[in-house]
Amino acid sequence: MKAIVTVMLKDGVLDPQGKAIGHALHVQGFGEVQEVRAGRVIELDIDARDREAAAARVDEMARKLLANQVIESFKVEIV
Amino acid sequence: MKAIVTVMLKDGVLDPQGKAIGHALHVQGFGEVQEVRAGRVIELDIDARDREAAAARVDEMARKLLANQVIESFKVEIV
Amino acid sequence: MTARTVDAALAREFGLSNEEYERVLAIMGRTPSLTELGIFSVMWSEHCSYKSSRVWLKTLPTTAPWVIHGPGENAGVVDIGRGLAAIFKMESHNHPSFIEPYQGAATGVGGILRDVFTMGARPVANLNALRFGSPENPVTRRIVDGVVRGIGGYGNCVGVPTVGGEINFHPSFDGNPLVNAMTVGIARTDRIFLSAAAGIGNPVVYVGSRTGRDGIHGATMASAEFGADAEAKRPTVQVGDPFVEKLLIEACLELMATDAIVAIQDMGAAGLTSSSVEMAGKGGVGIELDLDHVPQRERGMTAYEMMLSESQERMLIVIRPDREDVARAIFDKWELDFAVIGHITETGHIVVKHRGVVEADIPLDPLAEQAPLYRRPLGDRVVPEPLGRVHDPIGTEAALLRLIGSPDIASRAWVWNQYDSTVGGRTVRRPGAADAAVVVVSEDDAGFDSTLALALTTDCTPRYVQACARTGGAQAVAEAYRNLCAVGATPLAVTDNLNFGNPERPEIMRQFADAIEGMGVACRALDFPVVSGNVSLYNETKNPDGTTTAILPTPAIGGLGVLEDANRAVGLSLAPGLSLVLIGETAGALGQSLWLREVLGQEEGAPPPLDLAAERRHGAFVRDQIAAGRIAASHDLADGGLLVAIAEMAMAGRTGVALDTPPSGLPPYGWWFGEDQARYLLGTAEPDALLAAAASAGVPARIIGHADGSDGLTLPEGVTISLARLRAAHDRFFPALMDA
Amino acid sequence: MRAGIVVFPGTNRERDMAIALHRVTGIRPMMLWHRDTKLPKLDLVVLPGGFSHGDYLRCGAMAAHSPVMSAVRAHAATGGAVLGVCNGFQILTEAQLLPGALLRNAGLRFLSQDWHLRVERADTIFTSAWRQGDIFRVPLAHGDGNYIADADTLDRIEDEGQVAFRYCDAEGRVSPETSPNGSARSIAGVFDRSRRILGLMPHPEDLVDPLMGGTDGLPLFKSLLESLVS
Ligand SMILES: Nc1ncnc2c1ncn2[C@@H]1O[C@H](COP(=O)(O)OP(=O)(O)O)[C@@H](O)[C@H]1O
Ligand SMILES: [Mg+2]
Repeated sequence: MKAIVTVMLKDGVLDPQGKAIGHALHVQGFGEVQEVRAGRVIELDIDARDREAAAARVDEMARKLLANQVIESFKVEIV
Repeated sequence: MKAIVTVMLKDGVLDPQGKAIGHALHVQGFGEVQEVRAGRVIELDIDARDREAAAARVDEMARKLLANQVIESFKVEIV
Repeated sequence: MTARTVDAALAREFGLSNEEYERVLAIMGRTPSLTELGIFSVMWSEHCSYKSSRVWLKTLPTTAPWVIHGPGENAGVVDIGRGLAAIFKMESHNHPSFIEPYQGAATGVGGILRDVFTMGARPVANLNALRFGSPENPVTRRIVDGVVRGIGGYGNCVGVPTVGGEINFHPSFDGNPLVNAMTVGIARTDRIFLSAAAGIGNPVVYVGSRTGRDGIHGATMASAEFGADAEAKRPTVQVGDPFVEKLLIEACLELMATDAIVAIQDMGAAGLTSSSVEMAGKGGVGIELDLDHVPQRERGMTAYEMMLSESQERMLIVIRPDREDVARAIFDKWELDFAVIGHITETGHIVVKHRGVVEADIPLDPLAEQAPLYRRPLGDRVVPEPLGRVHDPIGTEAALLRLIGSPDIASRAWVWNQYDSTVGGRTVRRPGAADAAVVVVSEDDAGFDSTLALALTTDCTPRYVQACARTGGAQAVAEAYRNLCAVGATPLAVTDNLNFGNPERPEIMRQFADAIEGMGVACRALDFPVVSGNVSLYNETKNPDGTTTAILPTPAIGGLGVLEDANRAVGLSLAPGLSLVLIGETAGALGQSLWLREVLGQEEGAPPPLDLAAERRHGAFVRDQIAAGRIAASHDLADGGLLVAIAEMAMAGRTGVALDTPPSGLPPYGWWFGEDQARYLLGTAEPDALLAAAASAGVPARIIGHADGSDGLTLPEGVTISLARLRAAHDRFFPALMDA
Repeated sequence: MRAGIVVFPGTNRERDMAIALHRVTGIRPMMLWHRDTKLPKLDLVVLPGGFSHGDYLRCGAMAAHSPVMSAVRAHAATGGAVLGVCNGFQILTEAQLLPGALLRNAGLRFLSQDWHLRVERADTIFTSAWRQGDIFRVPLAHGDGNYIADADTLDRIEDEGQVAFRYCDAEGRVSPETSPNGSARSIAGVFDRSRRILGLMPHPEDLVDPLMGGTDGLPLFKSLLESLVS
C-alpha cells in the first residue's frame, strides 16, 4: 500500500519559505498568486492488512517522526 | 482558487532524505515500511477565471520556478 | 483573550505576584487594560527587569579605560585601537531550545546578532556555549541534533562565521539544556548607535519582518520553570528567518552610514513593548504608537497581541524626520518592510492606539523606577569537603584513553564541521585550532591588509560552580583569561550569561550571589571587566514526584582579547623538535576533576583553588613570550589536566611526545590528571631561554618532555600510547552518539 | 583583468571573493547587484557563495531568475568568463548554464571542513596555474553540494572534458569514500562546453593567505589573471 504524508507549518507559524516563493513568483510575473505555503511530502510503501491498519500506523509514524508537532501539522492519505 | 504543487525527485535520482527517513522509521520499530520518497509541496492561493486557466498558470510556475526539471517531476492539483 | 477581565487572578497568570499587581494599580490609579497588564507583566518579568539579579549584578566591575559602553546598552563596547570598537554580548535561549531545539537555538543566534548590529557593528564572529543532558538519556540526542542544526542553519545563512564555543554534558541538563549564543562585531568608535530616543515629534520606524502571533509571552516563559505544562506552552515557539536577518544587517548598516538615525533598538524579548518602552525611557521622553501601521502577517491581531508578539527579525528606529525618504529607499532596496508607526512625544507616557482607541497609556518613569527589585533570601554558603584519599584503579594509560574520549573532552569536530567557520575571510584560527578563536579585523570592509585581530572564547566549568560557587565563578573568568593569553592576546573584557535555577529558593540564590562574587573578584584581579551579559533563571525541571531538579549553576563567560598582529597568534599544534614547558604550579588537585568523575565515578571534593595573582602573572608571561616569538604551540590546562592537554597538542600536530619523569612527591594520577589552575603548556624551540625568562619573572616553569616526531605518547615508564588509538578514542564520542 | 562580483539578497561570500581577487590582481573587483540589467565591460563575472534568497525552494533557484542573469548569459555568450562558487555553482546549474544539479548532501548535514581536490585538466583559463593531477586543499561550506546528473549527461561531460575538479584524499585517490557529499563520480566542479564557465562547490577564495591557513586556492585566481589580461 502507498501512503502520502503531507506536512505543513501550523497556521500562524511563520513560513519564510512560502513567503520567499510567493515573492519570487510575483517578481516573475505571476501577480495573481496570493498566499503561498511550503511544506513537505513523504511517500511511503507499506505492508498492512488493510487501509485502516495502514492509516493508523502511518499516523503513528507522523506523530513520532515525520512531523514536528510543535510547529507542524500533518495529513495522511492512503492511496 | 487553491493549487497544490507536489514536487518529487524523478525516478532513478537517489533520494538520501527519503532513505534517511526510511532508516529512522525502521529504527523506531516501523519495520513494515519499504521504500520512502521525500518531496516538497507548495500550496498557492491564486486568482483565475476557472480551473483550466488556473491549472495552466500553475503549470507554468512549476516549469519556470517551482521544480527543477533536470532532477524533479511535478504534479499540479486545483482544489 | 479580550473577553478576560483584568484582575489579580489574570495578573498571576501573566506572572505578576499579588503585590506586584497592587503596584500596577497604584501606578495606574485604575484597573489597567489587558494591553497595559501585558506591558507591565513583560516589563516586570525576570527576563526584562532582572528583579532577582539586579542587586548582585551591580557589584560587578564594569569599567576600564578601554570600556566605551558597559552593561545597560544592547551590547558591551570596548576600544580595540585604530578608531575601532569591538561590540559583543552573550544571550541565552534555554527554554525555547528545549521546546523546539532547532528554532530555539536558531532564534537565539538571531537575537544576539541583532543586539550587536543594532549598535552599528558588523557581526564578525559567533560563539556558543551549550550544555546538554546525559548522553545516555535518549532525549539528549534529539536536542543536540536540533540545537546544532539550528545554530548552523541560522549562522551559516546570515554569513557570520561560528568560530568557537563549548559543550558539556550532565544529567542536570536533561530537561533543561543551556543554549548561550555570543556575537562579536566591529564598529568605528565614532559610529556607535544607542537606543535612547530623542527629538519630540521624530518618527518611530518599524523595519524588518511582519508581526505575527509568535512567542506571545516568551519573556515570561523564559522566566518560569518547566513543569508538566511545558507542552501547553508550546504554541509560543518562534520561527527564525535568517535570510531576512541577513537583509536586515545589510540594510541597517547601510542606514547607519547616513545621518538618519537618532536611536535604534532591536525588538528582542517582549518585542514592541520592551523596545519602545526602553527607547523612550532611556531618552526621558514619551512615545506614541499607532498599531494600525504595524506591518502584520496575520489578520485581526489585537493591540495586546501586537505589543507582546516576539516575531523575529524586527527593529525599531527613531529617525530624523527629514531623512525618512533616505531611510525608506534603503529598506525598499533590501525588500524589507518599513513603516512609520508612531512618534516621540513629551508626555513621558507610552500611548498605544489601535483602530482609533487608546489601548494603553502608561507613565514610563514609574514603570521603570517602581519595577520590582528583590533581595531574595540566601541559603547557607556551601563549603565543600576537601577530597579524601583516592586510589587509582586503572593506571595512566587507560585513564588517558577514557578521558580523551569522555563526553566533556572528546573531539567536537562533529559539531563545528556543521558550522561555517570561514565565511567572511577573517578567520585566522578556526574551532579546534587554538584555545581561543582568532578573527582579523579590518578598518573598512575592504581593508585587506590589517592584521589587528580579536581573540574570543567562552568558558565555564559548572561542576566547579556547583561544588563552590565563589571559586567556580572566579574560575570561569580565569579560564577565559587564560584561553586568550594562550593564543597571545591581551584580555580586554567579558560578557556573561548567568544560568541558574529558581532564585526563590535560597540555596539557588546563594549560588547566584556567590558565583557573582567570585566573578567580580576575578574580573577585578585580572583587569577584565564585565561589559554586557544576560541572566537566565528558573532553569529547573519539575519531576513527576513534585520535586525539582536544578541545573548545575553555569555562569558562562565570553572573553574578548586583542592581538596587535594576527600573524603572531599561536595555536595548539605541536611540531617535532619542540620542547614542552609546563608553566605554573602542580599540586595534583583532583577534587571535582574529570579524572575523578570518569575513572572513579565520583563528583566530589573542592574545585581546584585559584591564585588570581598567579593567573595574572603567568598570563602576562605567556603573552610576553609569544610576543617575543619564542612560542610555537600553546595550550592552557583545564579539564582533564596535563596529560589530556599533551595528547590534544600531539594529535593536533601529528607528532608523538616523549615525556619526562614527573617530580617526586606526587602520585602519577595527580601529576597527569590534576586540574590545578594558572597553568599553560608551551611548545618551544628555545627551552633554555624560556626557562631563564620564567626564572627572572618568578614564574614556575619546567621542561616535561619533547615532541619527537614519533607516532605516540611515550610515558616515562616506557609505555607508548599510539596517536592512532588516541585519535580513535577522541573522535568516537559524537559520531557514536549522533549518527548511530 | 576586470572582475565583477554579483551580489544577490542573501549572498554572503562576496567579501571573501573580493579579497582573493584583490590579492592577485591588485584591483578591487566591482560589486554588481542582482537587479542590474546591464554589466560594465568585464573579463570575469563571479557568482559568489551564500544563501541567495535564503536558499528557500531550491538553492540558487530564485537567483537564477534574477534580472542580472540575463546580463550574465549575454556576457558568457560573447566569450566572457564566469565563475560560480558554491551558491554560485548552484545558480549556474539552475540557470542551465552548467549541466547537472546539486542536491542535499548525502549525509544530510551541512559540511564545513577542509577537503582535497584533484585538478582534472590544466589547459583552461581557470586551471592553467596548476598541472593536471595536482592535489590541493580547500574549505567546504555547503549543505547542498551533492552533484548529480543523469548517466548520459555524466558520460557526456566526462567525454568532453567538462569535469574540472574531483574530490579526493590527500594522496589524490578518488573513490566514493572521498566524496564528502555523495557527488556523482566525485565531481566537485564542472565547466560548460566552452570551458569559459566554471562552477565548483568548495571555496578556493577562502585559502589565499597564509594568515588564514594556506594559499592552496591561489592558483585558480592566478590562472584567471594570466588568461584574462586585458
Ligand atoms: N549577567 C549580566 N552581567 C552584566 N550585564 C548584564 C547581565 N545581564 C544583563 N546585563 C545587561 O543588562 C542589559 C539588558 O540585557 P537584556 O535584557 O538581555 O538586553 P536585550 O533585551 O537587549 O537583549 C544589557 O546591557 C546587558 O548587557
Ligand atoms: Mg537588545
